[in-house]
Order: sequence, then C-alpha cells, then structure tokens
Amino acid sequence: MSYTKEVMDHFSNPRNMGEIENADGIGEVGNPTCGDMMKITIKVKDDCIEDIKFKTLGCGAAIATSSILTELAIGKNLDDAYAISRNDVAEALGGLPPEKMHCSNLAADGLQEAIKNYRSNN
Amino acid sequence: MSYTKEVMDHFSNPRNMGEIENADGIGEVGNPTCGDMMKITIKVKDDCIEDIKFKTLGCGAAIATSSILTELAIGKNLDDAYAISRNDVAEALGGLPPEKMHCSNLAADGLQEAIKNYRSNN
Amino acid sequence: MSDKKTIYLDNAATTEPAPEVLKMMCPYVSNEYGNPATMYSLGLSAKKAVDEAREKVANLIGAESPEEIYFTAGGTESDNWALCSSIMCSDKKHVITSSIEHHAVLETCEFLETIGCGGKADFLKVDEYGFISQETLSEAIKDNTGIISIMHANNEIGTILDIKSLAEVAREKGVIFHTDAVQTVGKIPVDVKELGVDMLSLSGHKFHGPKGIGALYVKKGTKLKPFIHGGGQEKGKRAGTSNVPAIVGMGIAAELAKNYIEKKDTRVEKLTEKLWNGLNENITKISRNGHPEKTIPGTLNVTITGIEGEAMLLMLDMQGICVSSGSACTTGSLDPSHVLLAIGLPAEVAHGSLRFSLSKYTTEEEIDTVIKTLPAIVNRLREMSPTWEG
Amino acid sequence: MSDKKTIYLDNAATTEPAPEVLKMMCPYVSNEYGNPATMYSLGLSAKKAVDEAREKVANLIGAESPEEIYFTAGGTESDNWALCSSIMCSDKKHVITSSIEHHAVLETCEFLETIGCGGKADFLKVDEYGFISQETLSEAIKDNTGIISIMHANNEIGTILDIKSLAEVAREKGVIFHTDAVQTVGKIPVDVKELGVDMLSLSGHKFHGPKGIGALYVKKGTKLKPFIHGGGQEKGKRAGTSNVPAIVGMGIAAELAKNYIEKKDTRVEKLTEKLWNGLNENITKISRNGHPEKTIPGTLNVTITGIEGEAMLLMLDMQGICVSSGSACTTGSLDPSHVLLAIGLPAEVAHGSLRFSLSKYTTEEEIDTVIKTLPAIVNRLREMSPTWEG
Ligand SMILES: Cc1ncc(COP(=O)(O)O)c(C=O)c1O
Ligand SMILES: Cc1ncc(COP(=O)(O)O)c(C=O)c1O
Ligand code: FES
Ligand code: FES
Repeated sequence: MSYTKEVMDHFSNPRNMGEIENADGIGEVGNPTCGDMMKITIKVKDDCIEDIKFKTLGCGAAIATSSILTELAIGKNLDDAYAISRNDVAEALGGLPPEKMHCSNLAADGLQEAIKNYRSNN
Repeated sequence: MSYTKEVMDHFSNPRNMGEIENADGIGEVGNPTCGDMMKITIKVKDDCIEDIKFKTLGCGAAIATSSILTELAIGKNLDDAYAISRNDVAEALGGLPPEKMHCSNLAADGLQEAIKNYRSNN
Repeated sequence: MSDKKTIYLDNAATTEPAPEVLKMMCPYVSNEYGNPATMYSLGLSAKKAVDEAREKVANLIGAESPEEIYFTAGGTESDNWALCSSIMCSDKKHVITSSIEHHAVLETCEFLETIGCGGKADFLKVDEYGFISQETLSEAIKDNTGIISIMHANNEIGTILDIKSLAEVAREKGVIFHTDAVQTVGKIPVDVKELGVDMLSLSGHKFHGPKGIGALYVKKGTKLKPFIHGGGQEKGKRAGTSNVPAIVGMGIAAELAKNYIEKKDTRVEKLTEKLWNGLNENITKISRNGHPEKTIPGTLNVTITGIEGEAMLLMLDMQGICVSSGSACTTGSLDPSHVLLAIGLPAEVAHGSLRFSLSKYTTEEEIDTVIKTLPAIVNRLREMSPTWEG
Repeated sequence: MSDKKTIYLDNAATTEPAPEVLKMMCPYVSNEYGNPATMYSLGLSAKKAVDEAREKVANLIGAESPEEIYFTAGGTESDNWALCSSIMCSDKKHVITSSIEHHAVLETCEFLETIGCGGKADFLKVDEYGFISQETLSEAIKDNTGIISIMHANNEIGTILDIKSLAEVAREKGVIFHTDAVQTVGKIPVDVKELGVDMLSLSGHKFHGPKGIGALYVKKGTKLKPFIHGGGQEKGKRAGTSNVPAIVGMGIAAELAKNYIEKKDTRVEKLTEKLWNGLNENITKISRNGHPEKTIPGTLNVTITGIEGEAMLLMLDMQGICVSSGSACTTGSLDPSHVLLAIGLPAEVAHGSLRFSLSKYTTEEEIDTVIKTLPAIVNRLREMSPTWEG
C-alpha cells in the first residue's frame, strides 16, 4: 500500500489544522473504536465558508483528506461546500489506495455535519 | 541419490565382465520389463568357483553389484558362494542408496541360479 | 564441482540463471531487504520492484493486466493451487487431465480424491506423440467437471499440445481450463489470450531465472481460492512474506526471454536437429520420442534399445555431460517414465531413454562432443548386456 | 531507496541477510545451478550442499536427525502444512490453537473448516501477557483432537509461551503438538527435544537468512502427509525443484545464529530496555504490551494513547526509522490487531500501537535517535487529535 505525493504532502504539512474558537458550525464524525475521529469547525460569512479548521485522529489518509478538504471548502458558499464528495477529496489528493477510500468519507461527512450544525443554529 | 566411490569404481571398471563359453553353470535372473537382466556364468573345479563372469543390463547399481559379486565369489567353495547375501554385496560396495537395495538381490540371485544350474547338471 | 568443461544438457530440469538476473537480484538480497507488505519507504521500494516484475511476467505471457499474475514458490505450487482452488471451492468435483502431465498435476489429482472433499479425476489417453483430440476431451466432460488441466508441452518428450483447440472445447462447455506451461514459457511465444486459457502455471528456473519462484496466471473473473493461507500478500490470495529477490530475478528473466523469443533465433532448433542426426547416424536401434516438429526447441528424447538409461547417464557424466534419463523428478524411482508408457512404448524400451535439453547457452562444440561420446558408451553397455544380440 | 541513515527496527517482519549468507549463496545461484534430484555430478554437489544445510538447521533446533527437517518456501507454508497434514490424513478433525497465532495458522484453521473434510477449530483465550495455562489447554482437548498448534513466541508482542508445559499436556493425551517458532528460532535457544514438540515451523528470513525459504521439523515417527504434491523431493513429502541457493543460505544463517546464541550476548536485550525506558520517560500515557521478561530479545510493543499507529509509522519513516504498527501482515487492513484485542486491549487503545523489533545489527546510536525522535512526533499528532486533552 502506498500514498501519493499529494497525500504525503498534506499529511506532513497539514493545512488549517486546529480549532476555531466560537465556531459558527461544528462537525464531529468517526469513532475512536475504529481508530478515527474528526472535528471540523467553520466560520461562516455571507453564506460562505470564511474559515475552516480540522482536528483528526486517524491514519495518514484521514489526516491528509482532512487537510485537503479544508482547502477545497474555504471560500465556497455553503451549498457548494456541502456538495463536496468523497470522490472530490480523493481526486484532489491524486487518488487513495482502495483500502483507504473509506477514510475520505470522514472528511466530507465532517464538513456536512458542520454545515448542518451551523444551519440548525441559524 | 548418489553412489559410493566403490560403486562408481565397479561401474566404470567392471571386473569379470563377459560370458564363459562352455560354462559349468548358468544363472539368468531379472526381467527386461523392469529394466534389469543378469547372466552369471561359472566354471567349477573341486567344488570351488574357478571362474565367474557376468553380463548385466541395468542401472549403475546393477552393474556394480554384478562386478563385486564376481570378486566375492571367485575361489569360494560352492556352499560359501551360495551363501553370499544381498547385504554382503551391498556392504562390499560401501552401501547402496535405499531405493537401490533391491538391485543387489539380482547379483546374489544370479549366482545362486548358476550354482543350482551347475548342481542339477552334475 | 563445476568446471568449465561441463556440458549441461538438462535444461528441462533446471537452467543456469542469466548473469543479468543475478545482477538485478543482488541488491534485493542485500541492502534492499524490506518487506513489501510494510508502509515505510524500504518496504515501498521493495513493493515497486515486485510490481515491476509482475508487469514483466504479465508481458511475457500476454496477460491483460499484471493483476492476473500471482507469485508462487514454483511451478509445482502453481499446479497444486490451480487444481485445489478449482475443486475445493466449487460443487464441481470432477477433474480432467492427461496421462502425460507432470507429477505436480497427477499427484494433486490423487490427493483431491483422498481428502474426502469428493474430488474425482479422469486421465485422458494420448496418441503416440502425446496429442489429445478435441473429441477425446469433449467426450470426457461431465456436468460436474470443475477444471480441465492439460499441459502446454511435455517435459520429457517435448511435444507441444494444441492447447488453443482444447481450451475452445472447455470454453464451449463452460469449464475452467488450466495449462501447465512450465516448459514453454520463456522458450516459445506463449499468449494466454491466444491460447484462451483461464489459468496457466510457469516457473522461473526453467527460463534462466532463479529457483523457488513461479507464478500462476489467473484470468480476471476466474474464481480463485487461496491455497497457502495467512496473510494479505498477492491480494490476499497467496500468503507468506514475498520472496522479493526471486521475484525480481524472475521479472528480469521474463524480460530477457521476451526479447529472445522476439528475435526468432533458430540456433537451438538447429543444434537439436544436428544432435539427433549425429546420434541417429552413429547409433543403431535408436529412435526419437515425441513429435519431431511440434516440440519445444532444444528437447530431444531418444530410446536406445538394449541399454538402461541410468547407466548411460552415469557414463556421460563421467565425460562431463549432464543429461536426464526418464523424468528428472523420477530418476530416483525405478518405474519407467509414465509419459513414455503413455505414448505407447513398451516398458523394456522405455527404460533405455535419455533426454537431452539444450538452452540458448549451448554451443555447437558441445553438441559435437556428445555426438562423439555417446556411441562409444552405447557400444560398451551393449557389450555388457546379456540380451543384446548386436 | 535505501540509504545509510535508515534505522531498521522491523526485524520481526524481515531481517537483513547476513553478509556470510549472501556470499555462500552466490555460487549456487550462478555456476552451481544443478538440480539436486538429478544423478550427475552437478546435481550431486547441489544435493551435498542441501544435505549440509539440512544438518545445520537440525543442529540449530536440536533435532535428533537431519531427516526430521523438511524444507518449505517459508514459515507460512510450514504452518499450513503442519495443520493440513494432521487434519487431512487423520480421522481426528479437531484443531486446538490460540487466539494470538499468526494468520498462517488462524486462516488455515478456517480453511480446514470450509473444504468439507470435516475440520473444526477451537481458539484458546490467552491472559493479559498472551500466556495459556495447562488447564486451559487440557480442558479443550477432545477425543477427536488431531493437532494442537500453539506458537512459541508471538510476533507482535514478543511474549514467549511456555511450550514445554503445554506440549506435556498434549503428550499425556496423545495429541500431536505443533509450534510456530518462526519468531524464536535463531534468536533464543530452541531445542525441539527440550520443548517436547512433534512439529515446529521456522523461517529463514527472520534470522538473517534469505526470503522464500523455511522448514518444518517433524519428529521421527510422526505421520506426515504431503501438502504440495508432485515429486520425490524432501523424501517425497514436499514436491518442487529444491531452492538450492536459499536452502544453502538458510543453512549458513542457522550456523551463524547458533554461534550467536551460544555467546549469550545481552546487547539486544539491553538496547530494548534502553528504548523502553527512554520512551517511557519522554512520552506520557505510553504502555508496554506483552510480558516484560518472558519476551523475544529485541521486540518492544507499545501503545500510545490518543494516536493512531499508522500516522506515527509514517512520520517515523520520514525520519528514516522503520517500525511496524500492529502486525506487519495486516498493516494494509483497518482492523486493530487481533493479538492486542486478545490480550485485552480496547480497540481504541490497540489502534495506537507500535512495534519496534531490533536485531544484532542495531546500534545504540540508532536507539538514541528513536528516543529523541518519537516524543516530538507524538506531541505533534496529539495536537492534531480532537480527543486528546493533554
Ligand atoms: C511440466 C512441468 N510442470 C511442473 C514442473 C515443476 O516446476 P517446479 O520445479 O518449479 O516446481 C516442472 C519441472 O520440474 C515441469 O517440467
Ligand atoms: C509467528 C509467525 N509465523 C509465521 C510467519 C510467516 O512466515 P513467512 O513470512 O516466512 O511465511 C511469521 C512472519 O511473517 C510470523 O511472525
Ligand atoms: S481513518 Fe481509519 S483507516 Fe484511515
Ligand atoms: S537394476 Fe533396476 S534399478 Fe537397479
């Protein structure tokens, strides 16, 4: 099993890692029993994602997909951001090993949860 | 599977190879279907084996056991010669591979047949 | 003991690894010793080397994709696997094979009949050359036939069977077709799509690759159940730490063989004909077994009346010439070759057989030496024989 | 890519072949390429080399005779063979094994349950260290128990089981006892007579020998049915052209290992303790798995709370350090190690495990580097984690 250069880049230099204080939306997905947990926090302005940060416990793919997801999402309006799919994430990373495709769900799901959370609060 | 030095010596320089004309006793054993045939001819004087020769179709072990048998038999009285066993033959060759032990039967049997043949004629 | 003067004419048993094979294997035995199943770089570079070798082997046999190649420990394991996978994982428990297969196939059939899983095998008769007709095969197929396994070329007599036509029969009846191509891969063009087979066995050391490595080709879509269990290697189908150096070596051997085959060099054929003509002219009552044209280049099987094969073999060896009598694998056994009996030779004739198998490294000088050496040996042994009348 | 600075701490997965091994293998790959099953001199010298290697392996494990050693393609095949032979050739269809075995044993048990030969397996529970008591084993034995297979030492956590006491139970009840000693042979004294086992698996590449070669020890008198069929090799018990270079290489490795073990060098133990102490002092919430004393020298398995193993593994690799997370063979899988679960670790903890495995080639400097490197990686990954509270 091997990761693409893009995965390794995002894994070793993750973008937007951390947590937004007083976030407008929070998404938490995953399960420590499965070895993976993700928390996405977003700041929303004019129905757009103004800022986004992640925290992830998981394998290399989980960390890299979290990182690329934040790059894909930032600046997008909420509908477009919500539409980011696991395939978009995997593609942006130049592909994932087949046994790691499920990890890309985590990131897309996390963002959707955060957006839902924001919407339910507003 | 490998042969001892003694086997290879007797195989490559067989002693007493040939056929005695007007032999006093002739022993033929083996079966071409099994790939082995042996003919022992003896000359008897004073109840002793004065001369002995062999002809053999067979594997390396068959040829070597024929050759050593003639050396063991020559000069012996008929009873002692008749008593030469397959083990005597194998031992004199420094041993035979287990799957080749049966070949040593051929030689001892051939000599016994020749002695029987001599006795039935005299 | 190996000295410059050894004339090695037993290439059907095993071949000398090509120097290029050795050279490329070396780093994977020494500093590139990583386990390709691991995730760190040392393992990943090993994995890359394995993947490249897989592609080279796939190329050699015209596979659609490298994913269809599974590495094994040799041709024997490949044969065992193909049969066990097809019979153990299916309701169809009937095997059809031929009476001239390698023991790797024959004994696996017997094994499948004894473990209580319900296996049952039929062994097709062959003609005087070792051929099997479409009709013979067709008539043998039953509703519960789970696999047909017929060799591409026979290791003892060299005859190349018409696998394409036999695989066609299997395809029409919807039965999986496996061929043991251990003797052809690397020597003649072998194309799995052209042949139309579902599975094919090959072995590295038969075409100047390393020993202890082989492969099973399995056409995409063919059911494959593991035979050696216990790890995720080979897509979970064949467990055990990958033998990286040997895999790399077989990859290089495959590449070299492909180039060699594409050159359509006929030197080996010509040397083989020269050998046969030379022996035939100088030895009485000698005959050639197997088909004279539809044969693996380099394999010459002869029977010489009035002599036992092993004795000839030993005397040739004393002159530095390595050949085989009967099948290499059964030299230790006392039975005449099952292949020679199957093509109709009487046992007493079969005992007097010799197999010469040449390789691209064989020289004309070596062949000349054999032609000069063997007749004297034959004379000497016939002189010893109580049955030879001259 | 292998550069001087690689720190290789995954010796439980595979080891670097000893330079002496390479040197002695070479001639058998190049000019000594004969097939030991043949009768001419080139084959006989190969056979002699194989016999010598067999004797060296027999010596390493204290076998009564070299005849008790059968060469295979690796530890996996040895394990498969031991189980299949015992269950397929007997009326006794019940297997007892442990829940911490290598997949080579576990999956073969599953296989035996599915091929319709009537096999049935029980997997014994282990305690927090991986131990099994005589009582537990004794209670599990049934009238139709055909084989008990319990590993000598576990490949993930390093714990050495008390095989002697377990084999005693088997002997009393007249059941064949097999042990997978792949992780102990060549590292600690292993004596088959002292252990009292009937069969034992070992693998060359785990003790600085070549890959793709292993052996099964089978005590004289123990019934043995072939697993790979088709030729007279290994006394008719394991078919396939003998892998002469690998066999020779494993022989040399066995000889070197025997000398090494007799020297009772404790360097590797000390380095392992140093590593554990260094990590324990510099990383919070780290714990050691397996028994701290009854363990293979050089194996250290730790769990680090709040991190996933693969992420640590990748970051260590970026610093040139090769380790394993979970079992090497299941790194590609997403399930937490079955061994860590079996010794009672919760899944979320098991995910955060790393295995360091040292060899006699490991240096103190390398251990110092790891002690310096890992804490920073742990901090970094914990910082990323949504669950880590500090
Ligand atoms: C036709 C055929 N099949 C199978 C084999 C077995 O191959 P290996 O020795 O690589 O296991 C051989 C060679 O011995 C062979 O000639
Ligand atoms: C305990 C144990 N058994 C069996 C094996 C399998 O050995 P091999 O990779 O040589 O087939 C291994 C190593 O992977 C092991 O650690
Ligand atoms: S997040 Fe669980 S394996 Fe990737
Ligand atoms: S005489 Fe038949 S095998 Fe020796």
